[in-house]
Amino acid sequence: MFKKILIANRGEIALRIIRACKEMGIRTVAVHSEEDRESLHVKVADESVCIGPAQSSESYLNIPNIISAAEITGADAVHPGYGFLAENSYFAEVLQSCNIKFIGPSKEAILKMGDKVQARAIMDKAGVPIIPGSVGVISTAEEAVKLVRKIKYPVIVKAAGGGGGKGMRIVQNEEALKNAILTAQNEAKRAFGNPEVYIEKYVEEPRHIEFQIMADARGDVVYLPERDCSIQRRYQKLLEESPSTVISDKLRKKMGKAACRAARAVKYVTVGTVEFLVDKDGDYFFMEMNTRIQVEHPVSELVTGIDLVKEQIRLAAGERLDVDQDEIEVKGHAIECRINAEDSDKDFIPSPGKITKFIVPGGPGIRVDTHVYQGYTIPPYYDSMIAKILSYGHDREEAIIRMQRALSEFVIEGVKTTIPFHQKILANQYFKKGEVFTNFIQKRIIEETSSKQ
Amino acid sequence: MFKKILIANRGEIALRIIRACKEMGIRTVAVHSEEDRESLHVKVADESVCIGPAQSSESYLNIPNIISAAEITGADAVHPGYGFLAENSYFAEVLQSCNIKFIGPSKEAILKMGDKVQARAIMDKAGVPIIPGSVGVISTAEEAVKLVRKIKYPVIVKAAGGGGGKGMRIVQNEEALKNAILTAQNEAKRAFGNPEVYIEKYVEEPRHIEFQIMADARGDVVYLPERDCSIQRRYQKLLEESPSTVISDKLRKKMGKAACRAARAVKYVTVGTVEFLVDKDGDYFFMEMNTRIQVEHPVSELVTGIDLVKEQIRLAAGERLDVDQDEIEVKGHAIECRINAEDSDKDFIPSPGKITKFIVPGGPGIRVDTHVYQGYTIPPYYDSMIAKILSYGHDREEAIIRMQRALSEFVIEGVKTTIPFHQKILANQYFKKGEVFTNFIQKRIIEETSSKQ
Amino acid sequence: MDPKDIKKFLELIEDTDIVELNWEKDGQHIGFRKKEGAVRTVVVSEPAAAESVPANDTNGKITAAEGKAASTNHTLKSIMVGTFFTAPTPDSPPYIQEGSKVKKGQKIAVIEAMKIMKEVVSDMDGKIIKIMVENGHHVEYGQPIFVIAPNVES
Amino acid sequence: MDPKDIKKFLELIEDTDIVELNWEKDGQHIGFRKKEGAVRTVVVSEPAAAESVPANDTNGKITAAEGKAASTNHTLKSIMVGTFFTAPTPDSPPYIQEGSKVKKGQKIAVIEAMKIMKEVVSDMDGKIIKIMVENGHHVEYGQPIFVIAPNVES
Repeated sequence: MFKKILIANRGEIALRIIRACKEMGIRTVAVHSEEDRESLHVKVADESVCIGPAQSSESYLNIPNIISAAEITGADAVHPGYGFLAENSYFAEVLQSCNIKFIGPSKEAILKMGDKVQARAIMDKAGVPIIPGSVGVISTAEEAVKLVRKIKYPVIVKAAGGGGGKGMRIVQNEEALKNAILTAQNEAKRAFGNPEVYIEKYVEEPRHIEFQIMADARGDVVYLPERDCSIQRRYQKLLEESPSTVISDKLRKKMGKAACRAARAVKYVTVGTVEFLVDKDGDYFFMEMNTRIQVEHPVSELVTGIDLVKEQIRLAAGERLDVDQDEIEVKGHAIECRINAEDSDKDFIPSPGKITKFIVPGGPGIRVDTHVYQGYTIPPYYDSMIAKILSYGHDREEAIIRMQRALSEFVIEGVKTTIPFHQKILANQYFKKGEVFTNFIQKRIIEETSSKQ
Repeated sequence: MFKKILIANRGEIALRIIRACKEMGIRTVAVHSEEDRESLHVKVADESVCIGPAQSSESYLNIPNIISAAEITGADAVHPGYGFLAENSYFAEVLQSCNIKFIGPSKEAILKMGDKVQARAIMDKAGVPIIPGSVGVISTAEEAVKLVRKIKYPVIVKAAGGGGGKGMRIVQNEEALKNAILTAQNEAKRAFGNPEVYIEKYVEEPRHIEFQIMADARGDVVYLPERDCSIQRRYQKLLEESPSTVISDKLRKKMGKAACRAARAVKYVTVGTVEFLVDKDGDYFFMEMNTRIQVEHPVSELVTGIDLVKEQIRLAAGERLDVDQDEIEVKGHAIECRINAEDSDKDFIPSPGKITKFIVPGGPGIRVDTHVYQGYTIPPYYDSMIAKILSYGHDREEAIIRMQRALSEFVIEGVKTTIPFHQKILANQYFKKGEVFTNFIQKRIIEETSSKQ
Repeated sequence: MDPKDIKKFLELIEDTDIVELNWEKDGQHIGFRKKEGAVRTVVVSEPAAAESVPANDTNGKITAAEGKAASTNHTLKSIMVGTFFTAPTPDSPPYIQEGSKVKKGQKIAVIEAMKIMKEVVSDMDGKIIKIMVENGHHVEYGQPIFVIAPNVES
Repeated sequence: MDPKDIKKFLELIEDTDIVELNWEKDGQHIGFRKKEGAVRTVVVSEPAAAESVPANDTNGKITAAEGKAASTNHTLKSIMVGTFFTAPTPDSPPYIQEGSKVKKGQKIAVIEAMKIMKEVVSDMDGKIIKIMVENGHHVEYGQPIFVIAPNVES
């Protein structure tokens, strides 16, 4: 097992990883920007190294300084968390050349899953359903027109190197297609340095269902019960839950096995997530694989009792899976609300600043993951997420009520947060019935609210 | 079900009860002393009524004001929490006469279990093992001498109306007995207004093992897996866990069934706890029954998934048990540390005052129940407990490590707390091995620490 | 009351769920009632030091006079929780009204708690300046119920 | 350094796990090293205003003089993370010593990171007043490594 892990991240995930390390008896090194000196991950780690100024590009993305920090502190592994360098294959490669273990899959697996066009082809070959569309990259409008005549409108044009909704265009008819290809290519080039785009059939009113997988170096792979992450705003997840209201035991098994095939196809090791779209008929399609721990991993921890970060570290250290597929079962229901320092009344503009009052909810069935505290100043340079509140209940209804109870207790003063917005979601009748699709926020919250005004 | 519950208590338990009510859709009324205006239970409740000045005798023990508060707010039930009026049969009686439901057992059950001598006799009759000793009250020294010649020294003289170690005297030989009887009678009279004492064989190096029971009005009773509360200082529990390291499945079943017999013998309804002493040979003896919810109830909640406060309210409202004995099983291990505002380096003197910094632990497997927050001033008038930290793990080792991790994260500035003392207990080798008896704190912590100095 | 002060108060209670506000300058009391909630009361028993300093303009003279009154007026607070009544039965006339002269020990109200009526008596000779609770409303412990101006011995 | 100040510092670090403390009055730096831990640095870059006010007793004069020096001395900070060396190889003589005169652009140290040696050059003409990191020790981003007194143009 590793003796000392450097955490190349900040915020709640850095704290989460430090917690896992402490419980495993592994020493920890926090790295931080000058701005983050007072951050909790710095205080809680055994050691800390300042790696640059506030801007991420000069600190949390500064590979030479992070690797130097690992070297001078004698860390034998680096945990990248999520975001920043978590899916950077070059970072994984440099660490490998320095004999420092990257806590994640191989650089090859990162590369293959990072290229969305290549990933589609690999999945198709592995028997994982993909959304009908182009086999590879689309270069010309003529090629596109020909293809879409077969798969029918609406279609979606996506960037091969993309993610997070950037470089995406929904196209309803042939007239718009040519222009969409050009715009998407330009946008993709600007955002990812790669102008390549591809085309997929646009799935209407889908659910975002993802499967957490764990894989060891021997090639054993297991899946955890699905997470439903359909509650999104502009492709950013806001609220996640497990299990989903629409996945039957049978479908869970089918999709879970497909997720395992996806992982095996790239010789995946450690933990990862295979994201699917599920349409109204219960058909599912591979969307992408996240080759890292995710923000929403705790919902799976609550319903399975598995500590995913500890498992991730164990698996990265070469240990074997210590759980069989048939030992993993869903028990109860869990929900996560991402609390962001944003003003949901003003188009979610970030609300950095000093937290003047902070009283976290507690009691039965509530878990809080946060790196902020009363007196902490949220810097304007990074992600606006300041806390994750998780509720657990015997069933979905209890989990919802507990979350409502917890949010009503949560006092945050000094900055605006998305707590009121989450309260709107939880009180929504469609949400309560489980009728959530990826357009839920737009259709059931934003449009309904504005139509009332 | 009740529409509105008045919580006749303060601190974390008031908050705990309000949380349960919120999740059940029941409105809540907080009562508070003038000192407690800024307390969290007041802020979180739907309504609040000031019932007196700081002193408990004039506020939290002021029955007329509490009942008036229930009347003017239209509460249909009163939850007494623990301490204060929780085991006051007169309070239960007055509420009954006002047609307000007391959330607890009948006044008769409270009375019977409150009189330790009577309780012993009832238990004996119900087939619950009691510690050898006097059948009733001991009035004269001669009577005592005669009895103890049969049961042998050492013995313990206890107050019939007592609890919490007051009015107790351990006696090693006949010379000391006479004096002990007189002293105990005087002390008992002063502390409880009742000079009656009785004698029990003194069990050496026992464990304090207790069984949580739940009972409905139909007479159905179930028990939950035991709690081991052997870690005590001057009869005050400090750390509790479930399950115990020494209770086998077989013994658990035997003792659990005895606890259910104890409850049935007084027609107990709602939740309660039967406390036993377990000696080195695994023999167990009834000690007393607590006819209320206890501080340490959350450890049982964590290992069984049962929300005891919700169940207590449901059962008080006349609903039936909705769980069978064979559905209740221990899963994993849970530990609770009571964090008190006391200076453990200075004989645990209370440390009231303003909390200038307060960062609670979080992450997987941690539950926090606290009514304090940064900026809150701990008043000198009440109990010194300011937080309960609970850890849950797959096994005892993980629960211990998680607790250590949580305590290392817990930042409380402005007042002294027992966190360092708990860290000593958790790091102790005897504790780690599970070798804990009720003299653990004295023998393994206090004496070992002082012998090193 | 200065219009500026009124404005300040209105600003203070905006965005809160306070539905009733009683403000008393002389005795320095602020009482407010929350929506659907229990009665909450903040008592500032000591008049601010600044107010007892005589000011030197026209407004100032009034302030000075008020300041003097403030230092002598007395607030009688409830020592129990219950329902406040100004008369012994619904049909009887009220014990006293604002402006009534009262003697120490004189019955001035009753509070009903647990079906029992407890009398409230004045704790000094003086004049009732203000009845701070409406007939039939609830009172909590420590809530100001009367403002009494004691008889000046001169 | 005033004995009182020393005492104050000792009190401050008592009950902490700080094992090494560097204090620099002129440049206003406080560097400390934690037990087994990374180097933690607090930089107070601006001298306190009070110190630039000339005092009127004997001690005061010294303080005033120091104050003047403080406002002109310059701190060179590390812009990378790595291991600090005062010489290019273990066998070579150090680039400079405390007291050495340096020119802008002159090599004064190297920092090793990822097996690569990066040179540290002076950013001004002047004199090395203080080398703040020991040879072979680690530096983090922003850590002060040299105090340089610039040449006074007069």
